[in-house]
Amino acid sequence: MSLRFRNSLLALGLVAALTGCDREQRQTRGKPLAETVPASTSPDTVFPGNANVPPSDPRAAVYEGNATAISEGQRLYNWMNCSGCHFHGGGGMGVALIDDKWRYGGRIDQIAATIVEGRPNGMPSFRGRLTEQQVWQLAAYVRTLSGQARKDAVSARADEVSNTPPQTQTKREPLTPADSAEQ
Amino acid sequence: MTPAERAKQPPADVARDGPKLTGAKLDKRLAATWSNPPGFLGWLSSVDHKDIGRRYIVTALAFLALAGTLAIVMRLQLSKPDNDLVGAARYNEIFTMHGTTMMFLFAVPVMQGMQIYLTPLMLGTRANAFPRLNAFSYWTYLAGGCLLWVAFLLNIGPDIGWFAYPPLSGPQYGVGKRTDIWAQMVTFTEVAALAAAVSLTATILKQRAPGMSLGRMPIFIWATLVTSLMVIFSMPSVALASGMLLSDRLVGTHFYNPAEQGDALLWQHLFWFFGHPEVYIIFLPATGFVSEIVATFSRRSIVHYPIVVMALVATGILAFGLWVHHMFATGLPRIGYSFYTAASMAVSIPTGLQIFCWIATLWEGRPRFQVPLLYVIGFIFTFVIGGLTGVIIAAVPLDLQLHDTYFIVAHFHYVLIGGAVFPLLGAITYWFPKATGRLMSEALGKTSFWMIFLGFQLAFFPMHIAGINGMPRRVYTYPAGMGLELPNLLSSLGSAVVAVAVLLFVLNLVMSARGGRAAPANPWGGASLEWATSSPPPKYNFLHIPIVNSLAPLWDAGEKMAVVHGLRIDDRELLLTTVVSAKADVREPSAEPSLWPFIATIALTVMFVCSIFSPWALAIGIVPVAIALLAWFWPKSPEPEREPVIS
Amino acid sequence: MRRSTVAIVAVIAVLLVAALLFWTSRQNSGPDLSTKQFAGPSSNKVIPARSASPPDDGNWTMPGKDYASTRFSALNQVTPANVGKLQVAFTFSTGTTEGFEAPPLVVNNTMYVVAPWPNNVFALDLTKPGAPAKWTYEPKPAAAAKGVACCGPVNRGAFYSNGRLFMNLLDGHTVAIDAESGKEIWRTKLADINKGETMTMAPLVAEGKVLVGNSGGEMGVRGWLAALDAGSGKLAWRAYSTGPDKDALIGSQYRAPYPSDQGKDLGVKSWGPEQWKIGGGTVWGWISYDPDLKLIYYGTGNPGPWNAEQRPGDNKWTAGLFARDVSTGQARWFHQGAPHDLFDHDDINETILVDWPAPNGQRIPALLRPSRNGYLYVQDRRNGRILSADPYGYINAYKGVDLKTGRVIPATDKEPKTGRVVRNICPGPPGMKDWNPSAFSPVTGLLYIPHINICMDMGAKNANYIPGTPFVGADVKMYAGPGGNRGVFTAWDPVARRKVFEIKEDLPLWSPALATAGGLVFYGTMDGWLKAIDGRSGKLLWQFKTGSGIIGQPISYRGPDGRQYIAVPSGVGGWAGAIVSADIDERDPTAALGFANATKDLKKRTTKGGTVYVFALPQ
Amino acid sequence: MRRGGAWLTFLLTGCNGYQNAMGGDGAEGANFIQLFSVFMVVCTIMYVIVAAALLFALWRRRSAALVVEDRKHHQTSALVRPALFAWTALIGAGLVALTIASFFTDRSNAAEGSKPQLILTVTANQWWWDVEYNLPDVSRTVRTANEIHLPVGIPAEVTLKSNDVIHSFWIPNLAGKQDLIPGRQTDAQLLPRKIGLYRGQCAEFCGTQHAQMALDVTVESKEDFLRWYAAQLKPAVAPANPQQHAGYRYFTTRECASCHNISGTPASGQVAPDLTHFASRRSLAAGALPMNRGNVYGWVADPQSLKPGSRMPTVGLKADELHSLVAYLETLK
Repeated sequence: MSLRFRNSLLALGLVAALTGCDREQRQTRGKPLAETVPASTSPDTVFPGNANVPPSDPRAAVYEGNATAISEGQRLYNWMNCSGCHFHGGGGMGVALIDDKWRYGGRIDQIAATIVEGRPNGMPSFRGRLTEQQVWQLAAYVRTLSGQARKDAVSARADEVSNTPPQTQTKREPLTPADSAEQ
Repeated sequence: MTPAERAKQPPADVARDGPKLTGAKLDKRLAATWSNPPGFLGWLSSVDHKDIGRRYIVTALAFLALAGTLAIVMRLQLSKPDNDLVGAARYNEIFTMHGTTMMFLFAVPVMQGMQIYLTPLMLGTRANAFPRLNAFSYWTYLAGGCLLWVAFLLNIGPDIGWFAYPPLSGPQYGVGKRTDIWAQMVTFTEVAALAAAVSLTATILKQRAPGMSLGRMPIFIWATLVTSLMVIFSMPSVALASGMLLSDRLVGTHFYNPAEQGDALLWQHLFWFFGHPEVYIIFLPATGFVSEIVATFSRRSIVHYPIVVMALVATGILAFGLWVHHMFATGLPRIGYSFYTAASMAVSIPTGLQIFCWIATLWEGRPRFQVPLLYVIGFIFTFVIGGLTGVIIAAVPLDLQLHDTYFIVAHFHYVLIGGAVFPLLGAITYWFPKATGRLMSEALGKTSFWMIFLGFQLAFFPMHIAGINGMPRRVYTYPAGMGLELPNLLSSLGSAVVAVAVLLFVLNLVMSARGGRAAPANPWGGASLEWATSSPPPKYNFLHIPIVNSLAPLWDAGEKMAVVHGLRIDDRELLLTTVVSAKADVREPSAEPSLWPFIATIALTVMFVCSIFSPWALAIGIVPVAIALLAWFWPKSPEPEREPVIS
Repeated sequence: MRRSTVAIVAVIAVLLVAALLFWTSRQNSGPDLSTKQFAGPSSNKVIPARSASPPDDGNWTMPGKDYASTRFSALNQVTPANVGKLQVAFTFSTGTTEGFEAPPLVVNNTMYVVAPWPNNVFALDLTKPGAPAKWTYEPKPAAAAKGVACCGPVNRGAFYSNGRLFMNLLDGHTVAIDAESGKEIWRTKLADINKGETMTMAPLVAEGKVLVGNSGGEMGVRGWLAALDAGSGKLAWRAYSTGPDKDALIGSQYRAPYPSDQGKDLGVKSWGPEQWKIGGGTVWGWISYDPDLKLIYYGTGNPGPWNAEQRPGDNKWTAGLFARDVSTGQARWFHQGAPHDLFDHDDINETILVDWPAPNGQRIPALLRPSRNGYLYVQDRRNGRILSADPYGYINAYKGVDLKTGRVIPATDKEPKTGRVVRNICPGPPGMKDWNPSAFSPVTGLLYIPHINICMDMGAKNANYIPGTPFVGADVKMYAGPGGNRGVFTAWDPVARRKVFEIKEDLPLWSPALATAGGLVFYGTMDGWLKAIDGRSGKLLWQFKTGSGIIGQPISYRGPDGRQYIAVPSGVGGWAGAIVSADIDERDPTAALGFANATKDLKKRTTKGGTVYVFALPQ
Repeated sequence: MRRGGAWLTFLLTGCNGYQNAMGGDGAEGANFIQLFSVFMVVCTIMYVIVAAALLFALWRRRSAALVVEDRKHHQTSALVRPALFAWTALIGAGLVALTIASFFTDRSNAAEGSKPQLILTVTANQWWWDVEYNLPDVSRTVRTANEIHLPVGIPAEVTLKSNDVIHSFWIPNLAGKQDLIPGRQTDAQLLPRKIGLYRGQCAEFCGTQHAQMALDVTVESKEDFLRWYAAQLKPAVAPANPQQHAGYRYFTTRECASCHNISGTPASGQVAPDLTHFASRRSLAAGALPMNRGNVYGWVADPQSLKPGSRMPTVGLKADELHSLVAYLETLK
């Protein structure tokens, strides 16, 4: 085993270790970020003028693909009656969340913004009804419904009547409109 | 004529041992045949039961040290009320790791390690059956243990308790991959334990020295046979359960989902159908140690050998009828509980008989207080308390109060430390000279014994009271003012004493292994066959296969033991005997060292670990496993070169 | 010109002349057909309540056709013999693609089309070719209301009375529009979408009162029926479906036929503390009116949440049928179809007022009530007593109706439990029949019930209450019941208490039925076929594939040219069609309250639409 | 035997705690003490016999030399066989006696619950207890959380359910434990014999905050119980001053109402403890903290530092919101 090979193995192990820690990091109080300011990412992807694209929210990285956040989001999805309109992602009163259509953007910060602000065709605003952390947790969970989150951080099913194919097996739907994947 | 020769005239053109080929000349030839290939790869490919047994024991002791460290952390956390040394989540991981490591990675493997090391020596054979399977067993166990601990160190260790009840361990509440790692670790250890058990069972039934009929088998071998059979019958249950749990978690099946007509209690039934026998899988080998040590240090055979054997067998059978007493609080039908109460109480009869026989043996013999016997005495004093509290919690009305409290914690530590670890420490001291050729320090040994014994009582007796005072298990903290401060403080102090004592024991091990007094072949004057060969035993165990005529061959036959001639020396060959009366039956080649078991384990590990993340890993990962197995089982090249017979 | 062509033209000409003569003779034969012509008083046939079903004037002024809710047109030009020749006269697109449930109304040569959200109304001038719009009314209801409409932003129609159109807007307003000009006369806000209330039902106007109720039984709202003054839009009275007697307008006139509906403040006492405040019982279905007794009959919706373990008790006055005095709103009687409803078996279905032939030759004022729980109740409409209750489809959730207590007997093994799934409950939450009403034809004496054959797996779970969000607490998966067909069209003989024929439809039947004096019955299917069948045999005589699935009421009217027209709205949606209209992903079987599982194939069989098709025989 | 039991109790516990299996303040708890005492006596006797025999055996022929007694190592003295029989008979008799004692105690425990006069439903959640008193008149149902009140001497039956994972319902002073299993319904019988304040705790590991999932139990006279019940039936009191009113407004329109219920207000959340009479309870956060102003402040302001992992989020209240919210919560007697 050459030294370089061993070093790269070590590095790989270290990366694995870090991702492991990161993925299942438990945050009970949320990061001391500016949590009092509601997420307000614009769903727009056209920025006229000098194309001053706003920077992406730093909180996104904290919640995206985090197993604990997703699990809490899964609970809140039922508790906050998201499942009453969107069901297990198929939709009903609300739009489907397991498909590849995102009217207001499918990034975690866009979803968080949708939850906080509400949307004109019936999505109620949960501003003041949920804490910032809960909103992000919900958004992290909603991402899993269309297979956007890491498979090793999601839960295959909840202890309820069987519904969608397990999220551990959900294929990742492309984010459309395609530009919402960028930024 | 020896029985072997009577059984079958050997072909005359192969090199064999015999009266004329003996001593150093034979030793050289046999050593060449039975030794490992050189180098690191040779080390990896070893199929020698002594290597594997030693690796098992050392690894298991390492896990004991790790899990013991966690125990100290827990005791520190609980030493005072409302402590905040470790948080709730971390504490849950710690006690899960402690229980899981102790049960799956220490207790069962260390017993199997002792069995793997000792069985062929006590039977008078050169290797165990299926030596490559044995090697595979160890590597698989090691892989499972590493998986669990690497995960813990990466902060993705399990946090669901060692019995992992769903739905807490299910896909919804068992967050992330923590539970999957736990469940897959169970699969690893199940595979390892089953492989070892199969090998041990076959060794015992077919490879005993000629003349060692079932009625002349050392008690420890009986205990090994019973526990191996128990492993074979109980482990599939938990492998099935954990497989179903993994499938619930990975592909969303509904085995444990009550909302889809699954049942959370299904897990408990399956788990305890394994879990309760597992306690005896740990405990029965320990009684085997005790019987051997008692006989040697009383300098007489065990009193009422048949009764001890029957007790072992009876315990092994009864152990499968008790599992519901772990589930008295689940609201199953009350009348059914009475059956399990009766069965749980009945299991104390065979144990009581064993204790009687040990005391009677001491009574009838001339006990000599050396460290192994001290551990046996400590064992009886401690274990009987655990057994009696076991009778208490077998009663439904009492169990409903005491279940899942610190009373239970006290009970099973009395049973498992008092009943299994004390004999194990005695057994390590007892067989240490055989394995290393050096004696352990008696003074250090006695000091550590007394510290462990007294420290243990201090650590665990107050837990009974904590439990009655209303302290549930698995709590990371408790409020002040409930009468829990003193018991917990005492327990924490006691655990510190035990920790120091265990360090002393390990120090003794290390120092003695380096510079202990050299040990003769039979330092304690034991009667069983392992003391007939040198200390440490040669690679091939015995120069000639001994012939056994009594229960205590070394005492009865002394120096003049009859031996078998005629086994090949240029190739690994064993003498198989008949199952009941151990008449020489056939010669059987024994497998050469091979890297393939190790490679098969690597392939299996890749498959198992990947299957935590994707079900496809099972379909794809099975291919390398199959290739490794094919290579492993590939028939040997034709007969090696013939050479003239020396006879 | 070849000889054969000449012959064909001649035959057609002769036929046309004959038809014209026949038609003019009908035109001149005095007053139109009334029910009297179909059955005399001494017959043992069931006939529509006379005062509630006046002679047909060729208009269609209210969704139920008449106060008796017969959905029967006495026009008889189209007959089994000639229905095969029906062809499209004109079509009209509303420009919306939500579920199109509202029947067009035809009054005095104007057709009024009410679209689903945004609830635009179009007045079409039938006297001109192609029926151009006279006016368009745009009420502009709040878009947010769509988010609290459980089963699509539908509207079940307007009501024409006295030169005005009355209708509800999804966002909780009732409006009156001038039928001539399309000007809004008044607009009254009754419901609050922030509490989850919407309004989808068609009003009923009687005695100068506009009767409207709220929707939102899945949102934890408190149901009510309100009466507005038709002239001013002022609230005259409001009768809640839960709560104390004074809220429910239960007073001295109240005489319940069965003991379990008798008692003080049952709307409070049959609930856990405060649960009645969010207990459902919305009024979103159909109202019938008896001008003789001056009573209205309407059903209340399901109690909330669906998870029945969260609301112990009988949950009065949900899932039952009220008879009320139209002018004061005072309750006369109440009968609960599903006490402590377990399966969302609202009782909002139509009631058809009939005169029932009693054995002694007398006629009992009765009502036919094809209930959601699968039983067809025949009740004395004076006091609510049940004359008979028969299942009109496969039921295993109930064991029958106890005629002594009036209560349906639940099957204990089908009772949903929190955290467990109960399989194969029939009928499912939409019941044996949902809102889409049946038609009663005095010609055949049969009741034509378009209904469904859907069972379900149900897993109850704890529902959380957040105002304006769903309050359901159940995971449901629906699927076809025994036989595999999801829809059934049943012709029921109410006197013989038996099925005369049934037509198995593959897709759930979500369109109301229309019966005509020609002996025909019309209904639509969710894949877009408008079907005409022989009212006696059920034989399919004619069908036409419209642009989208049909879930709306077909009507029949007489055009300005004197011909009989058939009009049907085509536009899939509603609960059953949400999978198409709301773009539901069929991979989630629980989507749309579990209906998605039962209509997985619908996306392949139809698309969204919003068109009125009008048919007539060739001129 | 009773006196022996009491003595053992004292020996083991020293004092009579409010969460103690030796409390014996309920019928089943008293049965436990009795049966436990029987078992302790029998077990102590057995232990003394074993220990004495072992010590004597060791002392009798101790030796330091390492000599196998030639040809004698298989022989056994004549005394051993009868002793074996006697020992087996003793164990057998002891076990039969204990089994029978256990069986009859179990019967007696079962018989106590046969005629309950009070029916409660306790639903376990991570990590709190939802308590509901079920009367035939459903409109008089009382819902509370993390506390139960029981009238002394009146048998109560507790229906046990779980909303998430397996928990165990254990009030040691009154009775043994019973698991709460999702998808199943179990029950426990309580017959309190002594007026007093007790504590119950979850006894099956149920996740992060298993340790802080307790239940305050008040056993009181029938009159006190009825008084308490009547008070619980009332909706919450209306806010009296502007500060309380501000708290009320915050509670009913913001995050709190998404989960919590306060009867008589628009807050009707169903997934967290019912707070209608919050301030009348002895503790908060499922027994994690005693009820006092400081703890209410701490809990409302930052629950995650007091009970990490709890489902109660740290909302990030501003100071005036916190003051008014606590002021309002304190009125909920």
